[in-house]
Amino acid sequence: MSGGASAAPAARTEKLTLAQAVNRGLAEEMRRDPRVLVMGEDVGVDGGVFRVTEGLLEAFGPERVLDTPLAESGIVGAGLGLALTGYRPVCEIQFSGFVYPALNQIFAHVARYRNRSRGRYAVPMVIRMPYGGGIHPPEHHSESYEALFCNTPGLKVVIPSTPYDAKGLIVSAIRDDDPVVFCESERIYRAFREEVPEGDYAVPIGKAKVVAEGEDVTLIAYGSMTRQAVEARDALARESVAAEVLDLRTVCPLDVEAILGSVEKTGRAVVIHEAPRNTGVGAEVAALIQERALLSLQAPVQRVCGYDAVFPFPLLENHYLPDRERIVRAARAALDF
Amino acid sequence: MSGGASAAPAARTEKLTLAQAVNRGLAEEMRRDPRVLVMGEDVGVDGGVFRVTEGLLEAFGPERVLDTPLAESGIVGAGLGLALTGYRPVCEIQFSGFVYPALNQIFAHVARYRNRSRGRYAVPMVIRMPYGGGIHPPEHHSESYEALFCNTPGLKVVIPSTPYDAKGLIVSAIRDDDPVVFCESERIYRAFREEVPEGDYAVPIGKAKVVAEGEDVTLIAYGSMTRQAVEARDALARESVAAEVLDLRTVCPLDVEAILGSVEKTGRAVVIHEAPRNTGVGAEVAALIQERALLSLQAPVQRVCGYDAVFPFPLLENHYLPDRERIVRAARAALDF
Amino acid sequence: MPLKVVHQAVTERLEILDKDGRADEALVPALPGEELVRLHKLMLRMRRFDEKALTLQRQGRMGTWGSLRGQEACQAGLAANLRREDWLAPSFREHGVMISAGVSMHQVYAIWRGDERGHLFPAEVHCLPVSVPVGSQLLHAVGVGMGLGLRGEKSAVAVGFAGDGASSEGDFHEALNFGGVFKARTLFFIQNNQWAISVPFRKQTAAATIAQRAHGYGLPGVQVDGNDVLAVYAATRKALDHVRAGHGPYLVECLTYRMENHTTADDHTRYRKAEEVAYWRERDPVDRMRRFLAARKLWDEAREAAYLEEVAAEVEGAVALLESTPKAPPTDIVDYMYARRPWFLEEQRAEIAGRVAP
Amino acid sequence: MPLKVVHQAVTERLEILDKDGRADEALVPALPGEELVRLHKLMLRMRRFDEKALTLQRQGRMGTWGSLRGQEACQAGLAANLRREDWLAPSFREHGVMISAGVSMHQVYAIWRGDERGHLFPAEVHCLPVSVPVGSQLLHAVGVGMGLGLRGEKSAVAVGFAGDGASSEGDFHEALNFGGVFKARTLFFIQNNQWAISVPFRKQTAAATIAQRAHGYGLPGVQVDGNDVLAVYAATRKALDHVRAGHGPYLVECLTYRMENHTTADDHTRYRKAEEVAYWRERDPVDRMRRFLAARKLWDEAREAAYLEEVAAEVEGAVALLESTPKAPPTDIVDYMYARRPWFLEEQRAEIAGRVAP
Ligand SMILES: Cc1ncc(C[n+]2csc(CCOP(=O)(O)OP(=O)(O)O)c2C)c(N)n1
Ligand SMILES: Cc1ncc(C[n+]2csc(CCOP(=O)(O)OP(=O)(O)O)c2C)c(N)n1
Ligand SMILES: [Mg+2]
Ligand SMILES: [Mg+2]
Repeated sequence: MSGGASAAPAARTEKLTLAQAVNRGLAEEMRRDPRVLVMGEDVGVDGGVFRVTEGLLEAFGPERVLDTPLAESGIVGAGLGLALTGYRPVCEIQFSGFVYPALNQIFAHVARYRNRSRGRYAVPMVIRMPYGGGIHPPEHHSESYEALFCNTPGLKVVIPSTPYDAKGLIVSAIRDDDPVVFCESERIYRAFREEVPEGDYAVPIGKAKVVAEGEDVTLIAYGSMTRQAVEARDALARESVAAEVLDLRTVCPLDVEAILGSVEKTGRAVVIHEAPRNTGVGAEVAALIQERALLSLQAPVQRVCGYDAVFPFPLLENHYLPDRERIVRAARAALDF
Repeated sequence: MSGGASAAPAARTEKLTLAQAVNRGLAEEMRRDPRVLVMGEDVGVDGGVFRVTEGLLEAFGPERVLDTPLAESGIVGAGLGLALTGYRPVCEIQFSGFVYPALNQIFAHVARYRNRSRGRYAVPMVIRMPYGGGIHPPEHHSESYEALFCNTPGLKVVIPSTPYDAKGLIVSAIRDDDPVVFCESERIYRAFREEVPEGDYAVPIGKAKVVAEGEDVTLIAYGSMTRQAVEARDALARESVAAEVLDLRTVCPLDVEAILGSVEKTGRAVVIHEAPRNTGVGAEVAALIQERALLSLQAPVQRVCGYDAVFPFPLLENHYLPDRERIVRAARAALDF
Repeated sequence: MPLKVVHQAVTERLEILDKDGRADEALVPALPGEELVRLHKLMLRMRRFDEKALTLQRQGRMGTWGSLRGQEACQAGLAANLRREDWLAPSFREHGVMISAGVSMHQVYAIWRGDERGHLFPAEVHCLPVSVPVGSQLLHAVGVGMGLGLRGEKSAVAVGFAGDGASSEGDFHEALNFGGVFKARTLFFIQNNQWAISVPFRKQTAAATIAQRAHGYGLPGVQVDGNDVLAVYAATRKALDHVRAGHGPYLVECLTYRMENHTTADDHTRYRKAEEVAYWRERDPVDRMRRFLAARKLWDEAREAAYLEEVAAEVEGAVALLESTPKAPPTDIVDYMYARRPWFLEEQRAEIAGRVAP
Repeated sequence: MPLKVVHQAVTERLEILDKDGRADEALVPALPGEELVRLHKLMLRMRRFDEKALTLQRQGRMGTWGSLRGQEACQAGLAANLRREDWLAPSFREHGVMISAGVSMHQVYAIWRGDERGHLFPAEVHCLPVSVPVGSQLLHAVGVGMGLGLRGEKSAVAVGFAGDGASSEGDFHEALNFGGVFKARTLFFIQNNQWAISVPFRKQTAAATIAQRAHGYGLPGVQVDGNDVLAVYAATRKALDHVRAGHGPYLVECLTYRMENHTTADDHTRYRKAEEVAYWRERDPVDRMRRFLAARKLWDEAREAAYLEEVAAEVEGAVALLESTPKAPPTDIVDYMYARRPWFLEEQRAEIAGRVAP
């Protein structure tokens, strides 16, 4: 499930979880570029509640790794000020469910500053946040809000699904001169390991990846759902259906070429995400496909999404999250249309 | 452009602007139900910056019309507390561009309280906000954020396009036992007047309205864009194209029956909104149509939206807003597909 | 440069019991012995309840749990002053005051085990559901306090809870300010346990206390030794009298200490010293009160043992109820979203109902 | 009940000139005459600039304008203390300090006429774009102040602006608290003009002053007569010295009065009394300083007339520049969104470029 880098990876690799891969990307960029700062709740001494910033305080000191007061608007707002003076802050929101208090700063300022200042001030900020279900935590720890960010002009939204991509994409996000919202699936933080090159490589923002090729139907997913799509593909393969799995990796801007290219080939698509369906990323993908590839479509684009309900408390969350069965059923609906 | 009420309107009518119609709806509901409160910045003594709450303080006193401190999270958060003790607060956000600080309260609490409390606590709150372009104000006074609310389970989102509907819908919103986000187009607040019945009538939430019938293409709009769609229809009519104009009135939940019914008839659709395109209401409408009426579609559903850019300062705003010409062009694209 | 004074504020701190449970007799609240004992019992009961949850969690029978250990005096000192008509707007570590105010033990367990039905508190208890986004519920407490005032209540008040970390959120400020402007019937009850996960209080703010914040809004504020149940009781009583009388909000800051991990998902040895924890263990609120009562001959080992047995039975009963409750149907996911399900939830409900359990 | 004092705060207010321009001589800043005159000139210049904007607006040649009339002493007293390397994070009524700090007059006009290009301030001026969501820019000032500190600056500071209304927003609180924790090189400059559109200060908060808020964050705060340019100058100087020395933030509250409508879209007669406005007209900051200077023989009618003529020419020049600047191309709507346009903006740009002007 790896591959797809833009630059030639270094020879040596390490077997890492996604959380560790982000950590390596952060550390390497901080080493390379003294302007990169990390800030947020518990990111320093504690190394982050998911240990993604572990070791950074020791390596780079308290001037570059800032344990902040518990205030998300403050983190992003002060981070913006730091960006204006030439720093490149990587702000951590402890869980995506707690990003709401920061939305005023993100939407009204971070996303708009370049435009407002007619290009004078860039905001090379990364806003990292663990997202999504699967780890059975209390309320507000399982949310998927990417659509809110996609709907806000001026942001880019990146959601890796593998350790390799996670490192390469966090590097790209940090180097990007515009704000990037970087969502990390809690469920796959430590679910598996993968060989990740040491040293410098970047995975480009805005490029999807064909995880598996197929001719019959395209399964379009991102983040934790990529693994569900791969599982569904395996199940479909047992019924002789060849599904192509496309991992979006960036949900804004969408890789429209990759999406259309695949759907023009297969004629059928299923979009999968954890977030609610109404005006979600799946709606945008479906709208784009019908807009630009209507004549290739053999069946409606299917959406397999979180229900349009609050993410449930742990005991029912498995019933909420899209899984192999729902994806397979949607693929069949497309095939039998 | 009126009609479509659920209850039989009273005989006497008044010629009102949309702003006045909302005002009448508020006043009548406050009179009918002592639990209804109005709160927000400048809603009392000043009667609201658009005068929508004019006269309410005098009529109902400072215990029911609350001039609040300048703090949107406070308005909605305290409003929620009031709702829990049995009141029905109508919270005004002075402009939709200033709703961001309230999003934590709206998304994390207002939208979730019924669910979190397993039905024990309802939040019969209306969150009113002027939205949209066309009046050339400073930054942040022209935004259209309905998609954010549509993406958040637990809310309803209502956007009237006429004085008649505005009164009937604000009445329904106040009577609704769930939170309703009520967006009022600044551009049409006073742009025209219409006969509005005095007294009690309600326009149902979740029901779209066929503003004009036609067989060739469906123009789907809401709020200020309904008038643009009607203008486009007139222009198309001069070229012998019969466009049907559907005014959504509620963007969540969408009136899927009305949308599908019309598109099944015409085979072609253009969705129009001021808000940016990416993951907007137009995406949801297009996704639904291709999902449920693919075989009726003679052409891709077209989207005519605000650009995926910050709403411009006044001198360029006319270039940003969808207008007749863009709608006509999209309709032609659908017809010529 | 000489200046004219336009405002003066003095922030005071109340302590009654010393570390070893010796009281400043002049300050001991004039309560009958059984009321003093009740304070101790409230603490014992919440501690036992909390310990059981930690055990269940270790055994995989509970979800994430945030222990209140160390904060029993805060919650008991407050709880003893509450009336049936009062409203609570808890954050996530208020188990103690919740079960003291009438929320059933198994309900609190259910919430943290991951069952929304835990929030169906007894109808006569005005306790809002647990609010996880820190600070946000203070505004609900203000709104409830305003509503009680509008309704003409003369007794009932609302209590809003927050921690030291939460005091940094914007909503903390908006709540205090709204409360002041509208003279809300609201008590701001702040448990400053000196840690917000791994962030110590001195990195949370440059202020010496949270109590002094109140003065910035024209409100009274006091700090109290939060490991001294008599001090919490006395200060909270005074504060509640003020609020009940309609004079507007009051802020009580209890300076206490979180003895356990932040939650069971946390490892506090990563960020704080064993000596610090030991220092505070010596100031354990339950021990201090026990000694105080023993010195007054109001309590002894036998009574404690008997009471603990009683509580243990109650806790076990709650666990039994918790674990024998059948899982909610998956359709519950959509069934409480709106008074009436919109069409899309109707469809989604059908999908959920039609599925085999995953 | 006896209590131990844990914090004490005294909030002071500085006044130097009385209503008629008579100074408390002991307090007059030790400035050479020309510096005193400069304070007056700064005020005259901003007033003229503001008046012209109102005229333009009435003539349909300007967008919505928020007049600063009445607040000239605040903005001049601060501006006179600013250094070239200082950063400003203005809200929407800071025209005066902006043009004093090197922003071109026509740029400020352009912003309010509705042209983003107005924000292209001269490269050497560290003034952030106008921020409309009230209170939010205080956090930017904190971040900039932190950045200046990290960079090792010894002189430069950031100034964050807010009004009395803005002080109710959560960001106000988060900014003061962050500033305190990180000892940001930030001055919080609050113009309390006693009105937030139609809401008077006493309905904005139950606090007597905004200055006293600072103490809740362990920060120094002072109130000053905001219609007294000498007092603003002196207090701001002291505050800036503190911040420049690296001692952390300082809050200066200027108690002043908004003489005009909130903006040209407002009608202040709906909510405030003519007598109140008249009361404050008698305390006009420009008049007071003029009298003070005249009494010292530093200024007279002739010099005022000459200076006003100079300023009028400057203002007219700015208007000419403003009105002769060709409209920006509509493609500007999308061209500054990202460093590199994503595909969808490429497509949208093509659509914009291909259209006839609507
Ligand atoms: C708005 C928000 N941001 C982040 C979190 C994650 N979080 C949960 S508890 C906590 C620390 C809270 O500290 P404090 O307020 O002192 O309460 P305590 O845990 O000490 O009881 C954090 C950061 C949250 N719940 N809400
Ligand atoms: C977050 C936000 N909410 C609402 C508004 C609308 N608004 C613009 S100015 C204003 C009043 C501001 O009062 P104050 O802070 O005292 O500044 P002043 O206008 O007196 O200079 C309001 C409510 C806004 N700009 N930002
Ligand atoms: Mg704490
Ligand atoms: Mg003001």
